[in-house]
Formats: sequence, C-alpha cells, structure tokens
Amino acid sequence: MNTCVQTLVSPSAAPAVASDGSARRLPGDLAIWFFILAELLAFGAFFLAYAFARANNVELFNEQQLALDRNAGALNTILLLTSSYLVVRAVQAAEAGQSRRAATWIAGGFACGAGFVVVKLFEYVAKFAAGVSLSSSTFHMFYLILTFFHFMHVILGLVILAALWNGARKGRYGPGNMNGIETGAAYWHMVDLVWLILFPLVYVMR
Amino acid sequence: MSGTFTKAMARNIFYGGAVFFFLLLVALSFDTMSGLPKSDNRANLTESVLRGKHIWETRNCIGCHTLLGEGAYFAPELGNVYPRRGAEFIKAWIKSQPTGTPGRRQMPNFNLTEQELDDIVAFLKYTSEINTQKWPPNIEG
Amino acid sequence: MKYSSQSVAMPYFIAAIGLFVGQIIFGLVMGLQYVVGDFLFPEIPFNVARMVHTNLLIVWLLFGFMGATYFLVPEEAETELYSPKLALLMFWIFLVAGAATILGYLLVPYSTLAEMTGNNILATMGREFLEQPLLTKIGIVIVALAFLFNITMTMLKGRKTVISIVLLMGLWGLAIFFLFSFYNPGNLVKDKFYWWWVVHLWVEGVWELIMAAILAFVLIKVTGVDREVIEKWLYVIITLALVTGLIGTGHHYFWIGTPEYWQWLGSVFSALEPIPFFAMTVFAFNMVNRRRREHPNKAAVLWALGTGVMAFLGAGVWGFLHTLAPVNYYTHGSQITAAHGHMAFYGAYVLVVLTIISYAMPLLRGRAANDERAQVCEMWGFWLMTISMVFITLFLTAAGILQVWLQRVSDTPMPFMAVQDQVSLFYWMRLWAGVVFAAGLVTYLASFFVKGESKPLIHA
Amino acid sequence: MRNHESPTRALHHSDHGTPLRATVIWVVLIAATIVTWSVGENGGSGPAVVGLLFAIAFGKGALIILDYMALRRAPLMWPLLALGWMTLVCALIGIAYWKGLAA
Repeated sequence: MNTCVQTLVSPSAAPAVASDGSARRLPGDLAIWFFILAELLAFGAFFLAYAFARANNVELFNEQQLALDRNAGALNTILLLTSSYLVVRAVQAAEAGQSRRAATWIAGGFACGAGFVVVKLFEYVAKFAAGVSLSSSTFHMFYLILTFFHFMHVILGLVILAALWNGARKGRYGPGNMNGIETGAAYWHMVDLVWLILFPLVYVMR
Repeated sequence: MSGTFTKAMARNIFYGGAVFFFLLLVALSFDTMSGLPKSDNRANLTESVLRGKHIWETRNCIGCHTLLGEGAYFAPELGNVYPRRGAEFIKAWIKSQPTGTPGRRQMPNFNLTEQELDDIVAFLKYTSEINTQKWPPNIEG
Repeated sequence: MKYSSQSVAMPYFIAAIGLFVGQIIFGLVMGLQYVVGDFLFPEIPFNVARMVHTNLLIVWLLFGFMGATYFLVPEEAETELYSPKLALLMFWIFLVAGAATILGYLLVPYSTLAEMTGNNILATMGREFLEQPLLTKIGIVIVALAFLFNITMTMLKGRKTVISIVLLMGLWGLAIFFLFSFYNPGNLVKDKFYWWWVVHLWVEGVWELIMAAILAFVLIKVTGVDREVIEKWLYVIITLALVTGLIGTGHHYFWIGTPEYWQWLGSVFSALEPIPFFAMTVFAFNMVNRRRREHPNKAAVLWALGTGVMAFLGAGVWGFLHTLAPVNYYTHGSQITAAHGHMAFYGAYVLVVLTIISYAMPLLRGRAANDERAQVCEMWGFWLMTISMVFITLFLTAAGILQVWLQRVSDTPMPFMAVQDQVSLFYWMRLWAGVVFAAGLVTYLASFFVKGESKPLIHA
Repeated sequence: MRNHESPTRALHHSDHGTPLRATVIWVVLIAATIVTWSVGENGGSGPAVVGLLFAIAFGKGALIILDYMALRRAPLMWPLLALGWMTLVCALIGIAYWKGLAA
C-alpha cells in the first residue's frame, strides 16, 4: 500500500534503480496501468467463477467443452501472440527513432488482431446456429461471457492499434515521445495475457 | 519512479472505458430483453393484471412492502403472497384493515371494490409466477 | 467568492439544509413507527412518511448539487454565470414544486393525488423513489434543462476545466437517465429492469462523477495542491467508478425475473465497486497530507475527509457485504439493504454536499472561514451525525442478520411480522441513534449562528 | 499531449529489449501454444496434464508480463502485482480443479 500511496503522491519521486544501474521506469502512462489492474481483477474473478462453477458441475462442463473448436482457439492464440510480438517490434522501432517503420509493424499487429476477430466470428456463428446462448447452459453462459467480454477487448484494442498506426505513420513516436505507443501496447498485451489463461481454462482443461 | 502520467491519457482512458462498458451494458440489456419472454410470465399479463398493477402503484404499496425484494422493509414481501396465503385470504385481509390493535403496525383501508380486489389478486398471482431464480428462499418471503 | 453571480448558490444551500431537516424529522417518525406501529396512524401512514423521507433526501441533494454547480462553475470557468436570473427563477420553481409535492403527499390520499395530476394519462407513480406526480416529474425535467442550459452556456464562454467538464457530464447524465422514470411498462420485469436505469445509474454511476468533481474542487481549494495532479486522479477515479459500476447494475438483476447470468456478471463487477471508493479515500487523504497551505476552514477539510471514509465504508464495504449473489439470495430486501442504503447515501452524497456547503457558505457570507468557535460547533455536528450514522448502520445490520437468520436461513422459517417482533430491540437502538443524529443536525445548524470574529477573505 | 521526457532516456534504448530477444520469445510462445493445443487434441486430462497446462500458461504469461509489457525494468511493485495476479489465478484454478476431482 505504501508504494501505491507513494505513487499517488508523486509519480516522479525517488527513482528506484534497476540491476544494470539505469533508472526503473514504468512504460506507458500510469493511468493505463490502473485500468489494466482493474481489468485483470475483473477477468480473474470471472476465471475463478468459471473454475469453481465447473467444480460443481464437472460432467456438464466436460461434455459441452468437447463441442468447442480447439483448432480455432489455438489459431487465435497464435494470432494474438504474433500480434503482440509485432507490436513489441513496433515499440522497439519507435524507440530507435523509426516511427514510420513502427507503423508497418503495427499494421501487421492489427492484421493479426483482425484475424482473431474473423476466426472468433466464424466460431460464434457456428455456436449460435447450434442453439448456444447465454441461457442455454451454465457452461455456455461462461463460454459466451468470458469469450465475448474478451472479444470486446480485442475490438477496443484494434481501435487503439489503428490510432497508434495513424500516429506512427505521421512520425509522432520516437525516443522522446514513447508515452502514446507504450500505453496502447501495454493494453494490447493485456488482451493477449488474459487469453493465455482463457484458452487452456475454457478450451482444454478437463 | 520516472513514469509518465498525463492528463490527456487519463482522459482518453476514461472516455474509452466509459463508452466500452456502457456499450457492454446495452448489449447485455438487449440480450436480456430478447430472453425475457421465457421468464417474465408475459403470457399471463391480462387486462386484469394491468389494472391490478395500476392499483398497486396508486396506493403506494411499495412504501411499506417489498415486491420481489424491492421496496420498503416495513411489511411482508408480496411477490409470493399469492402462494403463501391464497386469493380469498388476501382479499379478506385488505378489506379488514386497519386492525386497530394498539401499538401494532397498521395498514390503511383503501376502500377497494370487489373488482379492484380481484385485479390486485390477479396482479399478485402474475407476479408470483415470474421466474425469479428460486427467490425467495422459502414461502415466508 | 470571486464572481458575484456565485451568490445564487446561497438560496440553494439554504433550501437544501432546510429540506434535510424535514427529511430527518420524517426519519424519526418512521423510526418510531417501526417500534410503535400505530404512531401517527392514520394521519401519516408509514408509506407516506417513507415517501416524504426519501423524496426529501433526493430533492435536497439535487438542491445541493445545483448550488454546488452554481458556486463552482463560474469560478472554474472564470466568468460570471450566464444568467443568474434564470438560476433564481429555477430555484423558486423547484422549491415551490417540491414543497407542493410534499404537501400533496401529506394532505391528499395518494390515489387521489395520482388522479388529480394526470397519472391516468401516463402512469409513472407508485414506484419506489419515483413516487412524484407526473407534473412534478415534468417540472424536474424542465428545471434540469434550464439549469443545464445555464451551466453549459457559462462553460462555453469561459475556461473549461476537467472538474467542470466532469461535473457537467454527471449532471447531463443525471437528467438523461431520469427520463427512464417516464417508462413504466405493464410488464413488471421490464418495469423493474429500467427502473434501475434511473436509480442505479444515478447513485452508482453519474452521481459519482458529480461527487468526485465536487470533492476535487474543494480539495484544490483547501490544500493548494497542483490542479494538474488532482485532475489526473479525478479521471482515474471516475474511470474506475464507471468500469465497475455500469455492469455492476447487474447486482440488481438477480431475482427480478431476469436471466441467471446476471448473478455472475453482477457479482463480479460489483465486487470491484469498492475500488473507486477506496481510491477516493486514498486520494482525499493524500491531497490533504501534501497540502501546500493551511486553509483557515478546518471544518471543510474534515467534511472532505469524512466523505472519503464514509463513502468507502457505506457504499464500498457495506455494499460488498451483500452484493455476491449467493449472499444476496438470503439478504435481498432485508434490513441489511436498509443499513447499506443509509450509510452509503450519508457517506457519499450527504457528506459531499455538506462539504461544499461548509467550504462555500463562509465565502458566500463574505469571509474565508468561520470563527474558530463556529467551526468547533460545526465539527461537533459532523462527529455527532457521523458516529450516530455508524451506529444506525450497525444496529440495522444486526437487525438484518437476525432477520435473515430467522426468516430465510432457518429450517423452520418464521413469518415476517413474528421476526420483526424478535428484532425490535435493535429498532429501538436505531431510533435512539437517530435521535443523536438529529441532535448532531441541530448542532450543525447552530454553527451557522455562532457569532465571532471572522477570518479575512483571502484569495487563492 | 504533454511530451514527458526524462533526461536518462537518451542514454539507454533497452527498455523494450532487442528484436532478437523478442523473436526468440515469440518462438517459445508459439511452441508452448502448440503443446497446449496437442494436449487438448489428444483429450488429455487429469491433475498432471492440468498442472502442465497451467505451468505453460504461467510461463507464457510471465514472458508477456516481463518482456512484452516491459515490466522487467519497471518499479518492482508493477511486475510483482502482475505476476502475483497470474500466480493467484493459476493456483486457485488448480484448487478448483482439484475440488472438482474430489466431487
């Protein structure tokens, strides 16, 4: 708590020092990290709700989980990871002062994210056609709440990536101005991070 | 720590977050509305029930009672009073108010006609048949 | 006071405090009716007393918000109010309409009042907190629009600060979500569903913007902390409030005929709702600890800190206590709800309005702060009201736990009225705590009349 | 937007690691994903398999947190909060799974 209070008081007080002697620095804007923490808490609570609801209903969850498309889920994991990787390359390019090259990397990241959306939409269409809805079973409810909540985050992330792409194309980012791109990237990695738990939890664990 | 914290970014996150979660609420409300026919007992929403709801409202019943747990906590829950007491008891009870017992909580007499009494009973019956996820825990409400 | 038009806030504040007194009187009446059931029957039945109690609360808080806005926006915008005349006109319209409505509740049977005021044309009455006759509701909308017009025009011609923008967003949201009070479908489930779009999206949504903005304004003034710092935290806090509070609406959709998934959504998001309140407390204490000046108005600082702590306890802790669906299954609509309602409204909204009144009133009366003795008296009022509210909450919680145990959890559940007899001791204790609260309110009122030398006006 | 520049920034460009490091991590992440997927395809179940799944998930998450999110070089509170979240979530999922086995 003390650290947090310290943070509240002055984001620029008393720089701690990393092992290599340079100052420790939180990438991106402090505000996004509060947002990310709140989001992680919300996702975490849903993951645990799923896990404990499953514990009370193992057979139903195991049976209906079989109907999920694991190939689509794995493909989506790869798309998100790759997208995250491309965004890291974009941040690195910006840090090296190559804002326009960063734009290209971001475009790649955006394409992967859009791929995720397309795959997910195919998955949803198939599910809805099979009569899956929020009220059709406890498992389906969790499957839809968790994946749809995440899906909305991907869409918001794509909007942010589009804004970053636009900024990078105009040469806005560089070693002296990393705040915007680091902030957007941090959010995008968070979207990736929660999927890394969501995928094994909902699609694979039995 | 030498982090960055700009007002512009805090503002953007506020607008983004607020719009995002409001849209989510709208989407969920949309889904709820389309699923309601299965739980809200609309098949039994007769003219009599609608008149009963109007009586319920214009006598400010919610000022003492709860209905599906919402209202004031001065008098019993009425969402399940129909299965708890039955139509005749409810009508007789309303007609016999106030009891006038010294020191006890009193309910006004609303001088309802026989038709109005039937309507309020119809409304309470309809309410008791709404799917409330098994609430209240028992018949006492 | 920097702009002469800020003085229109004065009648709003006076009306707010006056109605507050009325609210507490009716609170005491109800407290007594809980234990002496036929008290004042049939002159003032419980449902009438409750309607007056809750409606007065809402109206005086609205007076407080509007007064706060009239005081705050000219100073933030660095310009005179667009139209002080309109503000005064709206004050009288709102006051007369409010008083007429309350008199209508007290003097005319509710069903007659409904007939007289056009409820048969558009039925909106008889729903908790939205009991106002159609005419009053329309009046509220007109007053709100004129008020928003006045404030928006003021802001457009002046400086636009984060505080005034957030405040204005909260006020616009307040007006917009109130429109759902005109929607009253025959389908009870839909009725209840959208009823919460007024009630919940007010108190756990847009009102939090208003509250945070007012608190931020007072903190800037009394601590002298850099505006930039305070405004950034204002954004973070209201972001957290909306992120958790919007889907948090789901905690009202557990047992009213809505789908089961709300139990999960509502539980998860409302479990996070204490976070913004906690942040607000930390924020208030931090800013005061980092203060760059010793403001002579110590009482205002106390109210501001009290707002942070009590809002966190009442809205955050007592809300969390019964917000998880498996718990709420047993506590829904019990005295535990009443306990939460009392402390949350007091902690968050009563205190924030009293905070701005405490800060602004001396300035409106031409001094930086009241005399030492007046402030001591005011602080006594704070402590008496706050501590007695803590006890009201604790007694109601105790009553609620016992009620839930006997009526809901037990294998041989007791009927409602039998349980009420069992818990009457707690109702008596709550009543006495309420009497102390009233004494605190009298002390608070007295502080306005304590004479003494006043601090000279300083400009920040 | 305020341009916040700290004087030490120009001296080091290592906040986000090197492209090579990022690429190696990407390869590891993809390989780990394929392992998780093949477990699912082979219908793997039981405590050992689930333990493996979440050990992999934790490792992947740690890489994302420390390297991609670049919290490795942030004030300690932040990587600890994020990793603490990962640990807590994975551990409680494990407990819930175990509870389901017993039921």
